[in-house]
Amino acid sequence: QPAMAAGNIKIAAVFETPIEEPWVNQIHVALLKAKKELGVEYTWSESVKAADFARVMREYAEKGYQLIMGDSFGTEKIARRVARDYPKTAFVFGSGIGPAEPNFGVFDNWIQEPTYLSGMIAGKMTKSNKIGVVAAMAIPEINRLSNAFCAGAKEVNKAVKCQFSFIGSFFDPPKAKEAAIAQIESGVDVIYAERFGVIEAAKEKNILAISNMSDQSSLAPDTVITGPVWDMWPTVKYVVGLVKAGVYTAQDFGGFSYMGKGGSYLAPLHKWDSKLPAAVKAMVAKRKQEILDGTFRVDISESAPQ
Amino acid sequence: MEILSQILQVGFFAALLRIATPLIFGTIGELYAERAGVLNLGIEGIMMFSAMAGFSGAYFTHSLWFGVLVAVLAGMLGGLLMAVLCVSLGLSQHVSGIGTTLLFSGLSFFLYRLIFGQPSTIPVIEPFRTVNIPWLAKIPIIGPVLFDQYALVYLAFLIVPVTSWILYHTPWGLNLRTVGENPQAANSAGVSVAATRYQALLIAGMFMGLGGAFLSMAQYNAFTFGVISGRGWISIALVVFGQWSPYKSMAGALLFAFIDALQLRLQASNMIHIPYQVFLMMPFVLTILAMALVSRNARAPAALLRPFRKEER
Amino acid sequence: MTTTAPLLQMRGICKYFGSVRANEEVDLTVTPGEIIGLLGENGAGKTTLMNVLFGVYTADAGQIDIAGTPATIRNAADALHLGVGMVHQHFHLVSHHSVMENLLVGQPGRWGQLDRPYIEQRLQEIRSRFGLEMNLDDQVRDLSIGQQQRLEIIKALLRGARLLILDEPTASLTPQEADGLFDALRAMAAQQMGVIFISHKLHEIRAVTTRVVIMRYGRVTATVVNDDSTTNRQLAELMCEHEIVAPVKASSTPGRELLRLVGICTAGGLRPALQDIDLQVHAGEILGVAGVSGNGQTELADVMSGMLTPLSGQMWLDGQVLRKITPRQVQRQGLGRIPEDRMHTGLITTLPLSSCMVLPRIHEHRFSRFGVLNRKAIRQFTKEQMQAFDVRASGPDVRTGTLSGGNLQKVLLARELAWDPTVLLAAQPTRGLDIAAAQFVHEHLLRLRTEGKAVVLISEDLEELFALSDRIVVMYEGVINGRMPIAEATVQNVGLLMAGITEAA
Amino acid sequence: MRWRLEIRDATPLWLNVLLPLLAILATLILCGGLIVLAGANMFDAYATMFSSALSSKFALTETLVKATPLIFTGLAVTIAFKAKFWNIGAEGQLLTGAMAAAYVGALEALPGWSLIPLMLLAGAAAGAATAIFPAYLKTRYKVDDVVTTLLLNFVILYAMTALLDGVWKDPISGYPDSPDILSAAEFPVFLARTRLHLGVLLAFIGAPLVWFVMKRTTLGFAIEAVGENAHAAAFSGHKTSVVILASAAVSGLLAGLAGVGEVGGLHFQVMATISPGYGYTGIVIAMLARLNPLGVLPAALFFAVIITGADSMSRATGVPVFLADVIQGTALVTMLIGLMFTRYRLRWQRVVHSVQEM
Ligand SMILES: Nc1ncnc2c1ncn2[C@@H]1O[C@H](COP(=O)(O)OP(=O)(O)OP(=O)(O)O)[C@@H](O)[C@H]1O
Ligand SMILES: Nc1ncnc2c1ncn2[C@@H]1O[C@H](COP(=O)(O)OP(=O)(O)OP(=O)(O)O)[C@@H](O)[C@H]1O
Ligand SMILES: [Mg+2]
Ligand SMILES: [Mg+2]
Repeated sequence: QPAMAAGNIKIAAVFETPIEEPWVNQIHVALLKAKKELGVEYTWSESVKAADFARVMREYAEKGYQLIMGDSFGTEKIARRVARDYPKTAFVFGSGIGPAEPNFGVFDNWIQEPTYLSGMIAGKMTKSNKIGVVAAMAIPEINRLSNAFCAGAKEVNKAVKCQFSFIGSFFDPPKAKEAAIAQIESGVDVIYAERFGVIEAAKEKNILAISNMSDQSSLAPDTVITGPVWDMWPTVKYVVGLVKAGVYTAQDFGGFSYMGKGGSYLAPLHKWDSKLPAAVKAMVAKRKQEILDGTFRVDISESAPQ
Repeated sequence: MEILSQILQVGFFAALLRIATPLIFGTIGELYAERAGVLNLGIEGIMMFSAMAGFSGAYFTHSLWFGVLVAVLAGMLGGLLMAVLCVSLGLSQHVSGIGTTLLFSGLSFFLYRLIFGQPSTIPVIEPFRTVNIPWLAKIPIIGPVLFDQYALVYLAFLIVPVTSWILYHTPWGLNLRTVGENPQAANSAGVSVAATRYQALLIAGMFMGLGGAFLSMAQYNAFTFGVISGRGWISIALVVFGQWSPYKSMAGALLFAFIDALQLRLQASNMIHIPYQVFLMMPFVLTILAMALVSRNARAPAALLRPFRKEER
Repeated sequence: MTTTAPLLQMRGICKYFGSVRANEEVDLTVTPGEIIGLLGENGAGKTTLMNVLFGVYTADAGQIDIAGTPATIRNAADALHLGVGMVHQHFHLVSHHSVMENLLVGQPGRWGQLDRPYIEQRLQEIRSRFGLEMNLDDQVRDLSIGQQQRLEIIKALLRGARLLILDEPTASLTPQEADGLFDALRAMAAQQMGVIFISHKLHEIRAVTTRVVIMRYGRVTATVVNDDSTTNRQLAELMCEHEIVAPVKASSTPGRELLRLVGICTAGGLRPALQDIDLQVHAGEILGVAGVSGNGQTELADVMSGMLTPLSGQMWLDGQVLRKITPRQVQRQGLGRIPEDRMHTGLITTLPLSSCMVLPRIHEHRFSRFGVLNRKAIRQFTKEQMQAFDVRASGPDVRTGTLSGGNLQKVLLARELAWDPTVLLAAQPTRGLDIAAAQFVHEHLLRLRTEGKAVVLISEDLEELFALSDRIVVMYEGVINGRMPIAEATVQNVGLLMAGITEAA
Repeated sequence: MRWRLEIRDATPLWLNVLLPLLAILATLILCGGLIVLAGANMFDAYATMFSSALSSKFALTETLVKATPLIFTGLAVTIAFKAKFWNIGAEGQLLTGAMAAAYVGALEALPGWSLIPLMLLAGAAAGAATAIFPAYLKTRYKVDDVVTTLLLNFVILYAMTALLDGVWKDPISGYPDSPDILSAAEFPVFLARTRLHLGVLLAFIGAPLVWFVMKRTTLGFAIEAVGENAHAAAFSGHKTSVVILASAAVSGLLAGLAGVGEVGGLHFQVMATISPGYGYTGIVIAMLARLNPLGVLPAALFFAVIITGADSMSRATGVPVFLADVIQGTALVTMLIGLMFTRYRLRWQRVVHSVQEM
């Protein structure tokens, strides 16, 4: 069991992508907040290639960082192996598999709830009954969101048809934009912008968009209605507390990303507060409450959307 | 049948032209370099660097065309480095190119971080709007395809005939081709091989810069890490595919764009359930196949890859 | 001193390549109407001097005056501007461009466009002044060597050259083509132009020049007025350190047949096609193959050495028919080969000498076992061959390309003769070699003949063919259109056959 | 033309040592400017860089581990380039090698002791096959090899992600990674608590071995002859297409081994991001080594130091990590220029003027 941290703890984050990557950015933002509000030391490495991932993690561990966090798209097992070698250090990584004793805790972007809610909005707002998702690639984290979005839409609008496109990389906005345009031209009129580039297409083609991960309304206030936001703050706050108290154990912190814990929510409507039909707003508010109350559960499907 | 209905859409052709545009810029740029005898493998890095520089220029001045100018200058800077390395110093073109790509892509990200820090929302600009050519754009079907595009798209399709004219009808173009075929011959005809190659690489850099600018300022409105995503490498392939001819290279770019635009639509239409990676690799596979078919008659500029040192034999 | 200002005055020219002193304090004067012959052994510095004059090289010291005024020549453009034109030892033409394009390179355009009418008009002038003609739309790669030569000269004249440099222009011309060239040169001289003419062929120097400048080891060692008072022998002695003795051809009677070609045909296309070639060569015999360059001799040599697969026909070596005609096969059957292009076909100039020496035989037990090289044996062998053939190079590890042309040819001879071939195919074996080196090659060919081997000698130098061959065949447009024993051969009848005129006609 | 490059008759030994050092110094100064621009202290930064790559057992072994795939791809490119087979595809060959190794390494049906040798074999064979294809297109159909090898990298990458995304997906994590190889297939490690694995050893044995093949065998002889002048080699009876195919095979084999090493020694699985461009860096390494297999070792080590060191340095000083790429690029450029002066010298050329004492 990791030892009690003396006073100020040191946190390091290792990210496989540049910090701009939407998921990574949410983790980063929360850690920055921890630095400011909890007074922890925080450093990070961005763009750490899979080939270097273990080395960088080890370096931090060797240097005595008490908590090492990070994403792990393809570095899941690498991270686990490193953690095994440094049992006194707390590791908390995004992961689809469970935690590993003694020190490897996991979290995940369980934001399918707000995604479902935004799907409901999309289902109501579409006129063509065709909605689309442009995503990076078909991995569980993304499938989960794509499926929840589509399920939300279908619940409120049986006639809705969903289209999915993958661009094959996490960063290629011009391609994402083209993929979105291709969908729009085939009739899609509300689109879920899993990646950068999609909102711009929606804006240009005058259709509606649902943002992802953070509040992106500022990119196109008239286009972006709302979208799921992932807030890592509850997770980070809790984990830091554990480490500080010296009571850290390997756990699944995924729950802290649920709406109930404030780990995810629907982005503010901004301009759309006045534009969204009251009926839709009411419907979403009702469903949101049911989720918070635990009377409604959003199904989780991680298979590739069809 | 359904595929046909996907293709026969105004939007499809418009997308085709848009996707082809950065490839045409890259390809024509590369063409100048290769016709002068220099393989510019620095293209990927140069396009990246100019995408970044152009975006930054536009971001701070709020002038898109100023941004384009910056991108062009940045591209020419890359061309200059290539020229110093493999023309003045006569170093291996493969390595000079890979070095240039390494250096310039590293520099793009590095400077981007220095300029913009690590913002939590990426900085964006108001990108180019399509230019609607009055009257012509109203023509059904071809109007919206051909006459409602970004200014840079028009430019891309303009430089193809212009390049062809320059190469085959102007003294400078002839000198350039001669330098690429037989530098000795050019030299003894009073043409400076080094100067011509410098000019070619600078022009190449200029077009690569336009390609980068198009990606970060028209097709997208920000500089992000995957903004080039191998489009430079593809341009190199397209030059060979097009047998070093401007029109054929453009045709190659259009074919590539055709496949890409088509795969995006096929994916979206959920018509066929094959892994999407198959669509993604289609352009590459077809390019290799097509090259296997045409290559027997293709002939690279004879002096390609050969440094020219005046007093050496 | 002449009263008119000399066209060219070079004074104290020095040019060094690292430690090689290619030109040392060279003076050279050309007055209008003069044709200067520049004579010297391989590596004497002739080409270097001309390259300095033409701006290809920058001299380390010295001064150049053109038409009486000091000139700064930094590059070819400067030289062209000053009225100096040069036809290089190796042509500087773009083979995949048209004649027109080759003429237009480096020319200013009109209205930003290529100026074709100007070229046409200038070509007209050149035709009427010097009798040189050219079809503008031909592709250079389709031209014969003679035509390419002409194109190079026209290129220089087109720029208004008043001083024309020709570096070994006749190395691969037929006598008729050479005569045509000389007429043009005389026409130029008559119009007060100056010509510098470099050649290793004394009879040409004698035929066309007014004055002969002799270079040795980078210096001008003598200047001789070319009139009846000088003899070839004198010139040769001025040029070389050792005496030149023409080899004697002993009498020999042909023995059994060693090489036989039957019905060889090749595909056409860019190269001339061979049609139905039949040949026999016997032990103790040298068969000469004559022909204007580009009439299939190169293809014949390529077929025999296995580089060009014939469409049909058979080849016998020493009584055995070859199943497949490949380089490996013909070597194995005892054919030695001196290729036409020693720099690009025979040797690999960037490799060490020792590698070139064993290139075809590396798999032999002597040089490698189980795929591992025996480097000691290779070097030892190379040293022995260098000694035997008097190859002048610092050692077996020297980069092959740094050897002079003559020495390169010796390396090839050494390599091919080391295996005691029964037949030697020698294509243009003395092209570009100076008298001494050519003599050396001739001696070896004749030695093979006396040893009872067979030699196929392909050459464009009729003098050489007449001196060495026992029989001559003439090639024209891919067919053998004449055969005769050497006793019946004359420059006249062979020349006619080379031009495609058969006796029957 | 005032300054001109003149070929040297011979290169003094001290130049061969001094010039690379000067090149490194120039790189550090040039990039130092960028470090200062990023608001860090240049000297601190460099101190961190070298100490974090060289100063501890951990750092040193990590640098060696990092050098390993670079040595393999560097050697791969060396052999191919010697034959003038412009193999830009070491990246793809590495990937197929890695895939083959990961596949074989996870086969439960095989006896444990046979796993590692079979992985090496399979990876080498896969790499070789991947390289032979474009070489065949080149020799048979004259298809430009730069382009085919380059494009094949993309094709292989997409094919690999398709596999990882589909049939080969790790059933446990659900990520597009392959399942782990069996523990019997994991490469032995030579030093406890480090990652100094079998592949590192193989790489360091590989370099002299390749040197031997290139310099002391008929295959190396033929490869060099064909590369320098294919026409002349053919004239002397060498089968040029066979030689090119052979060099491609050996080249691909080595690149494949790079992939095997990464799978067997480091990641124990394949993921789409397994290579951060080792195949491309291999080109740089090979050229820095001037296509000398022994030179590949110092070149790869130098790059490994820069990659690991610059990476740590940027983390320690807050300089953007992308500086590592910039340093690599700059180092390549300065090193090339430096090495050029081992063969050439710069000479001041007087333009011909009057000779006074005429
Ligand atoms: N570019 C060069 N680099 C190094 N050495 C050179 C170069 N050019 C010429 N040399 C050397 O200068 C000397 C003179 O060479 P040059 O070519 O002028 O002789 P040449 O008289 O033209 O001989 P040939 O009759 O064979 O044409 C030779 O020793 C040659 O090796
Ligand atoms: N690139 C070079 N670098 C250094 N020295 C050279 C080079 N080329 C030639 N040499 C030197 O030049 C000498 C003669 O070579 P060169 O090719 O000039 O002979 P050549 O007689 O002119 O032959 P050719 O008949 O081909 O004109 C060699 O012994 C060598 O020392
Ligand atoms: Mg010479
Ligand atoms: Mg000469």
